[in-house]
Amino acid sequence: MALLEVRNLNKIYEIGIFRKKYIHAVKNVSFSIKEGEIVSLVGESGSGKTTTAKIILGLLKPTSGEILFEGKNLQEYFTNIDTIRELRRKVHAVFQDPFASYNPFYPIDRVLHQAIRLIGFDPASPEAKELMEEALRNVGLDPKSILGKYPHQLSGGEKQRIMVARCWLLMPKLIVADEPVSMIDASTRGGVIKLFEKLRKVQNTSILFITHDMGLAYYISDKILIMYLGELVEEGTPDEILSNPKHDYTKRLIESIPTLYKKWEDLEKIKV
Amino acid sequence: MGETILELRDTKAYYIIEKNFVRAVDGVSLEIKDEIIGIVGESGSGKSTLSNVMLMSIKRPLTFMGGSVKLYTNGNELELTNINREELQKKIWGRETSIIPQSAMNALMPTKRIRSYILDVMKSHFEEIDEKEIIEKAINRFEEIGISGEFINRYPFELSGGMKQRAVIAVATLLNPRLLIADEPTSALDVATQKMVLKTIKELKDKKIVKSIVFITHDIATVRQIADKMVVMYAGKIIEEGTTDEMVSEPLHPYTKGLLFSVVTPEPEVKRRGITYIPGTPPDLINPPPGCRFHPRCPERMEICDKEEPLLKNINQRRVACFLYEKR
Amino acid sequence: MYGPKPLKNLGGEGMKGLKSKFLVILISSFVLLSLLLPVNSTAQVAIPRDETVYCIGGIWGPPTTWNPYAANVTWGTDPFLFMPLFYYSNAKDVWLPAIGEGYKVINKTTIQVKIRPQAKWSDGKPITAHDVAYTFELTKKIGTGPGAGWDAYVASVRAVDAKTVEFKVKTPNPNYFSFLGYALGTRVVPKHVYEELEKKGTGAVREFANDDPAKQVVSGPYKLFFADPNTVIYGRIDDWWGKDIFGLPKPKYITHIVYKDNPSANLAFEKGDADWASTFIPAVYELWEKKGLPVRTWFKSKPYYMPDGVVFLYISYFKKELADPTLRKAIAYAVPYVDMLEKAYFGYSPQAHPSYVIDVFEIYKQWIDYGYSKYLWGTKDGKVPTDLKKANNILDKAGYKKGPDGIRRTPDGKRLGPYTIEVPYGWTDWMMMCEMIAENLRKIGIDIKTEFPDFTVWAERMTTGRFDFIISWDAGPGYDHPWNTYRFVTDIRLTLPFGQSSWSGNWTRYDNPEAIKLLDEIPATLDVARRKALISKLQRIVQRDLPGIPLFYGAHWYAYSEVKWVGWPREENAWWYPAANWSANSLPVLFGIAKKGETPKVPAWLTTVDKGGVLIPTSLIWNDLMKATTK
Amino acid sequence: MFGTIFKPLFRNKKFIVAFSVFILIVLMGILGPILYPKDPTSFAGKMESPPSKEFPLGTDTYGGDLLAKLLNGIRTSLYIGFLTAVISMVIGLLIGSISAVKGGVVDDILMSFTNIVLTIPNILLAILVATYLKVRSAEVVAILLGVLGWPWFARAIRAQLLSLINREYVYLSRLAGYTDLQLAFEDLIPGIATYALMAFILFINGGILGEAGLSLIGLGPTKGVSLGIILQWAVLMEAVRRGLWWWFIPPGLIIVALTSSLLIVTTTMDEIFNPRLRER
Amino acid sequence: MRDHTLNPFIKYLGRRFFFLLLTYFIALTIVFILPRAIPGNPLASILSRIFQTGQANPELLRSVERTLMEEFGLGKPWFVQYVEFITKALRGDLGTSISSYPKKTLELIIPVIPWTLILLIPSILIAWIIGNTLGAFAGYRRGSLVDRIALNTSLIIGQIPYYWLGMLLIFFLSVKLKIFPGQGGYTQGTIPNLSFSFLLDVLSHYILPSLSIIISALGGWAIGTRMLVVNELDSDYVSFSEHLGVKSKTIFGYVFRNSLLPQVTGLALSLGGALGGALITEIIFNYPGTGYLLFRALSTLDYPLIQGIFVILIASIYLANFFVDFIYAIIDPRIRLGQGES
Repeated sequence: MALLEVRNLNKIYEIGIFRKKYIHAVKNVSFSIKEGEIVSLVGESGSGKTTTAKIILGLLKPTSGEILFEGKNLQEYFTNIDTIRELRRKVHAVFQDPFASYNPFYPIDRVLHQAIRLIGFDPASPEAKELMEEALRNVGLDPKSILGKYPHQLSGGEKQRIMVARCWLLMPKLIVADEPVSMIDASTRGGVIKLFEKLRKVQNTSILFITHDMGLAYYISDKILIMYLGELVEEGTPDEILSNPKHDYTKRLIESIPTLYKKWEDLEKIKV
Repeated sequence: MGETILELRDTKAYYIIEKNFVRAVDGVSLEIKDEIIGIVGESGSGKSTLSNVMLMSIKRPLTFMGGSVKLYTNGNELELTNINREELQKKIWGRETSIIPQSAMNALMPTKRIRSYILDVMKSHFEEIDEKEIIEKAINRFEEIGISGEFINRYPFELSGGMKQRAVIAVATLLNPRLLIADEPTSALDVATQKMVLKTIKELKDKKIVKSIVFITHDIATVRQIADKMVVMYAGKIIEEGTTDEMVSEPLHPYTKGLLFSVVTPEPEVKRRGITYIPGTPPDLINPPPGCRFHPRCPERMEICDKEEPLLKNINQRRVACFLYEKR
Repeated sequence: MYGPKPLKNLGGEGMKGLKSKFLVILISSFVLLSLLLPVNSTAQVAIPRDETVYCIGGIWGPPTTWNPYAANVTWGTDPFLFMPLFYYSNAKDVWLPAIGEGYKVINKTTIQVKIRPQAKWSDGKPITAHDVAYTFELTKKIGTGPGAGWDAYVASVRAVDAKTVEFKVKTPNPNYFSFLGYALGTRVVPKHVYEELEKKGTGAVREFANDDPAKQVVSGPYKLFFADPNTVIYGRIDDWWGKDIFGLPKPKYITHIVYKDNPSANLAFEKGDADWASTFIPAVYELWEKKGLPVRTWFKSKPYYMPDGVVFLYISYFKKELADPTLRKAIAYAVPYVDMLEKAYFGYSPQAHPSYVIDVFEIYKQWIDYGYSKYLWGTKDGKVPTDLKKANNILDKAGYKKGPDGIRRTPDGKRLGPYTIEVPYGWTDWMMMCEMIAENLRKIGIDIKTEFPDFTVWAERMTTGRFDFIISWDAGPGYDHPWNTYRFVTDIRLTLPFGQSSWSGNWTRYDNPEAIKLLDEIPATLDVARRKALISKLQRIVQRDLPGIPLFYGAHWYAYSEVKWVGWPREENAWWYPAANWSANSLPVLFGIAKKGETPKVPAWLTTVDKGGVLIPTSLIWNDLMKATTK
Repeated sequence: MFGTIFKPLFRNKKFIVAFSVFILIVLMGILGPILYPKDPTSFAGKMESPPSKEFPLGTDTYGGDLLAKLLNGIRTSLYIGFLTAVISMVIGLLIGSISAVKGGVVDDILMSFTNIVLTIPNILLAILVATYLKVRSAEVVAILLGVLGWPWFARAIRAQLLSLINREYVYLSRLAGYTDLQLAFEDLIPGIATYALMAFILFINGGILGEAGLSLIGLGPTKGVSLGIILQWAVLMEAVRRGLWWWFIPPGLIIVALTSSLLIVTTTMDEIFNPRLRER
Repeated sequence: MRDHTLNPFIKYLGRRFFFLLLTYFIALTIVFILPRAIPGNPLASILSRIFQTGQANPELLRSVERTLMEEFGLGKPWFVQYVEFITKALRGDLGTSISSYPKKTLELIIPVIPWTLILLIPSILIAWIIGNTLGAFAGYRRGSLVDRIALNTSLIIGQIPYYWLGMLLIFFLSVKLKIFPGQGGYTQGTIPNLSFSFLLDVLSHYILPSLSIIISALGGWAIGTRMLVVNELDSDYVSFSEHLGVKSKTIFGYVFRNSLLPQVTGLALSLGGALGGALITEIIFNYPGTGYLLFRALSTLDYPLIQGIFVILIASIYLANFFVDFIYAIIDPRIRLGQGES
């Protein structure tokens, strides 16, 4: 059984009372994620991938379609306080902007405290402290130099690591990672990616990895979904997609990405 | 490799913010020849500031702290640091040097038709102009670059992103400048358009519209596709310089290595190679670490590293600033 | 395609285009706007200052109409344009024959008036008895207009012949006061003009603006010369029909600028830009005492102004406990009359006499029963003294005990208050008086606050009777004074039950059949001695029950400046009164003044008949009526 | 946290000067009538006398002590300004946040309503409504001004909230199982607090100036003394053209000092907070 | 995606027009509801006027009261009154004035409107132009001494209420220095005419009230434009143009032009406030415009006249608003071509 199953998901935004405008952001999207699987959802901005993520996280209501998590319908089952808490423990997220992920008014401890409370501990208790420190060490951070600081005192990479530490505390079944590394420096990016891999390895967490970067998707995923103008246009393993793209859009995408080890000129020469 | 177009010698430019010096460009020497040169660095490495230094476009809080910037124009040698901003604007910028700005999307005056903007640019440089001739030339340039000459009659907001970017390129190169600086010109575009624009930039050189291009980016893969030569910056300094091919196949500086191996592209080589990262965070440019600025993050750190500053030394055709190679 | 083809380039190129465009817009809007200004390209630019009397205080808004049948005529219409048969002067209690030449008493119920043979409308048509009769009939039909309400007292108005009009008093219970007022004092309108209008319906009569100087048909020596929202100018008719009888009034123009408010009008007066003032001027005496300006009021010293009606402290009968005459008497003792007139009113009036009779006019003093007032209030002039101790004593004796809060309770245990004393917001002199009265009332154990609502709220409370204490006026002095004042304050028939708005008088809803009987008897009595006795009876009632406590006399705002015009009537040379420029009977003033530098001469006709003039004392008319047969 | 946020304010010279001026005037309003306990409504002195020992700011036409009037007037004007601000604030916050949170048709309707109120010139509307309010206490005037002043604030709050609601940290709090109430108190309100504080100050200004404007045309409070009412009487009594400067200059100066000091306080706050809160 | 069916320019204007029309209708409805929602006797003022001036006897008062009640007759069902009110208003009949009975309110309002317009429009435009130019120069030299002085004085000047500034101007320039006349629209007692001397007279009376509006509106515009210019200077097209060697003067022109665009809409938005201020200025200066009339209407509680003025003023503000929208749409190509509106 798939951990998460998305069936015929649609999202239409309506704007205005007098002059209604409709934006069909997500069109008939269906896919599934197995336990322990890393699935990438690839598309350019405006392709509907973030909307899909928000719907899965329960931050947005779909116009139609259903989402099954552990076989339970998201819209129907997770409706009361207890089940919502359950869902929050089991499905969590890391977002793109490490700066916007922290409320500037609070020390960064807050995001960890929130997780601690969610798993039923008092953030002030020694056990909680222990857990937090362990989680921070797990993401390669020194608890002493991190705790009590305000967001603007840390770098983007550190902030994203703390976000992963938060997931570490929660041990969710599924992490929706929406462009988690696109806003951090290239030299530190690898570290965060490795943390996701570690999370999957240690906790068998499934990850829905949302990105515009084909290279990243190719590197990290078990399965890649290509999204274009709200629709899922192609699905396959990274190697399948890279070597044998079927949809025009995928082809164009792969052709256009700058590569490190081959030069376009050379590639074009080979084709000719 | 051809004539020298621009020469920087030990240039320093700091941002002065609340009495603190942010050493964004700290002793950079560089020769730009008849080539496409890619400057690579992470955010905060000083690469964009360097582009301003190349043009001597210094505006508070950025302050030029020393060094020399020489521009060679058909036999003349101009020391840009001795020319005031007004003169630069009048005689150098747009004529000898030009730029494609970071966010080219909003680079064109939004409430003017491109045609009228072009005329303004021309009027700024020449006392008398023949409007018809200029428009004709401009239309030609547009078409050379691969967009319809009719777009000249439009407002910028009437063009799509890729078109707008190319219109900017066309306007920037109207006077066939010798040096073109492109500062992350593709970062806001989708991948397909990115490729198109990159090709356009490369063609500028191929069609001899400009002599040399400085391409500034954080993305090594892009540089790889376009540049002949690559310069890597870290914390306000150049730490390595060489031809693109060599740099990619055999990086010398530990930072270059780290950067290169943290790049993921959809290539089987990447999967084989794996992904690495550089621990720690880029240094604070107000109080940079002593010695080699990379030493706190360097996996091959030696004793000397936090005491002395490694100089940029020539090694074969390349230059690198690292004690690893000094000892050799 | 990325979009529609661009429109023609409307954008303008850079700064230069923008700048010049704004300049063009600016200039053209200026020019355009100046063309809109309401200018008169034909009229004379400025009227000669020397020939003009400038007035203030008569009009505070844009002029409206010059039609006596409109409910709201523009200032000047009554005094300068339309004449009555007789003008009345209440200083001397005399009648000045205007259109009328004389009267003839036919019997006790009938009087005939002869119209001057010379009298003509300004269009040359003679003024006839038919005009007079028609005026009255039209008023009755329209409901408003000259002599509105006449039919309650006048039985008939009939043209005996072209120049003789006959009035009959309504019987039984003839009201000679009202009858004479209507018959002699009503303004006459030209029948030939109004007949035309009436054919189009009563609406046409009411809406007639009569604002075209060329078409105005008037009987007076002036007609409209120019009017716009800020100015009204009347010009003299140099071939006026009365010039051989009365001469011509001296000013060629009478101008009134519409000022924003009192102070700005007063400022013009102070600067010598206005000559004839009918405004409230704070500390008017400083103008000549301190600033040395050639300015005066009627009196050189206190009270400076002639009186113009009694101002009362009214206490409503709406709250039962306030009906107690003893309580009212204590309140009357507590009012700080002298102090408040001095501080709030600049001493412009003496304390009002408790008999309700205005004692500033010699002629009215005969009606005061001094003996009773002196006995009642224990003062030399019979006026109420301010005596808090006495007020407290009265209340103590009557069983009004003070509660722990210092507030008295009625003998039945009802707390006195909280009450309010109110006048409209912005009537500063009265507001100040309220504060002072309230302060004293609190000292005698009444819980009272001041409240200064908007005029309409105040008026609503006043006319519905639902108030505690207010300061307000009475009907004003006519030749029927003091009867009209008694009637206004005590006649329950003038008003409606509590809660229903009635403007006609008796705000407090004082109800006393005894008073009503006297009110009906007095105007029917021609015998002066008997009338005095009846009035004395009524005085005892009002001083006992105190339906209103007389505070002071409202001033007849009249001040003049001798910068351009001299010879104005005043106390020492009281050749005509009323003298305020808005008074309907002030026209004669303009015949007696003179340009600065000329010697003013009071017209000879401004003396009583026995001295060779034309003025007829009211007593003469009463005598004639007394002597007449009943038939 | 708030301490660290507000500290830099007190290092800014402009802020210190403006803030001191404001506090000084507030103290005048609060303590003035106590330290100078003369009745502002009494008619104590000689009419229209210039400043003297007995009457430091002279007297008006009725011999009223203008200093007593001024001190009490400051108090009333501040009170009206403050009350106006509270009312505008509450309405603006309610409409803005309901609009932002509910979205959809509710948002459309509320925003259309807001735009309509915004488009009807509120000075004229205030004049019209005040005309019909017969007895106008200070509170009534404040309510009137407050009820007309909120639209721009509602729009701004809506915009701010919309951007806040879509911040990642708000999502993360929601993902941590926060209820709407918790979310509002911990994440949203602090986010708009400084903005709201600045708006509050501007509303106080609006209230003070609005009261003065209404009073000048005779539509101010019908009881008590305010700065506007002092000016109104100065105009009514032609104090200006008669050169009685002590009557109309002090209240005007106070209004200008009060409103400009408050404005400078907000602009310096804006200068200091904006970069700190917007850019990390 | 853009809609190709209608010219976006016309669509934009149509939408603005519809919105303003709707708002105007609401304003009319408020005018209708207010006097009916808050009870009071509107005839009180006219009756008291007769009462105070004439030798009013009770009979006269009673008959006048009866007649007036009929004339202003209420008592019909409210929706009938409403329909009557709206249809009358659309026909230009805004009722009969009470204090100037029996004049129609419109007859009173129309002659004063040109005075207000001639005071208001040039003053607002001059303030707008000077303020924006000052602000632009200050913004262009941001951080300089000139900028700081200009900014701080603008801040404070912007806080001076029109009316108080007016009082100061009268006191210093008219009463003390006697340079300009301190009240009225022209010398009192002269009859308006088209002669040169009269126009000169009007102009000399015009200067002080106009100046008080200009000075106090100036600061706000200067601050706003300065901010916009500072923002605009940071935009990409400025640095691009600089690096293409475009003349500083030309760049300043761009910045100014683009900063002015939002200020044009700002002009429309400020009209209401400016009008309110001008009304009070007129009262201070006894200037014979709408504000002066309104003041009279207020002091005599002439409700129909107050309402009439309100209706006319709102209509003119909306017309002006629409006009500014029109101009804005013409000069900003983004609106004209149907993009960039929000």
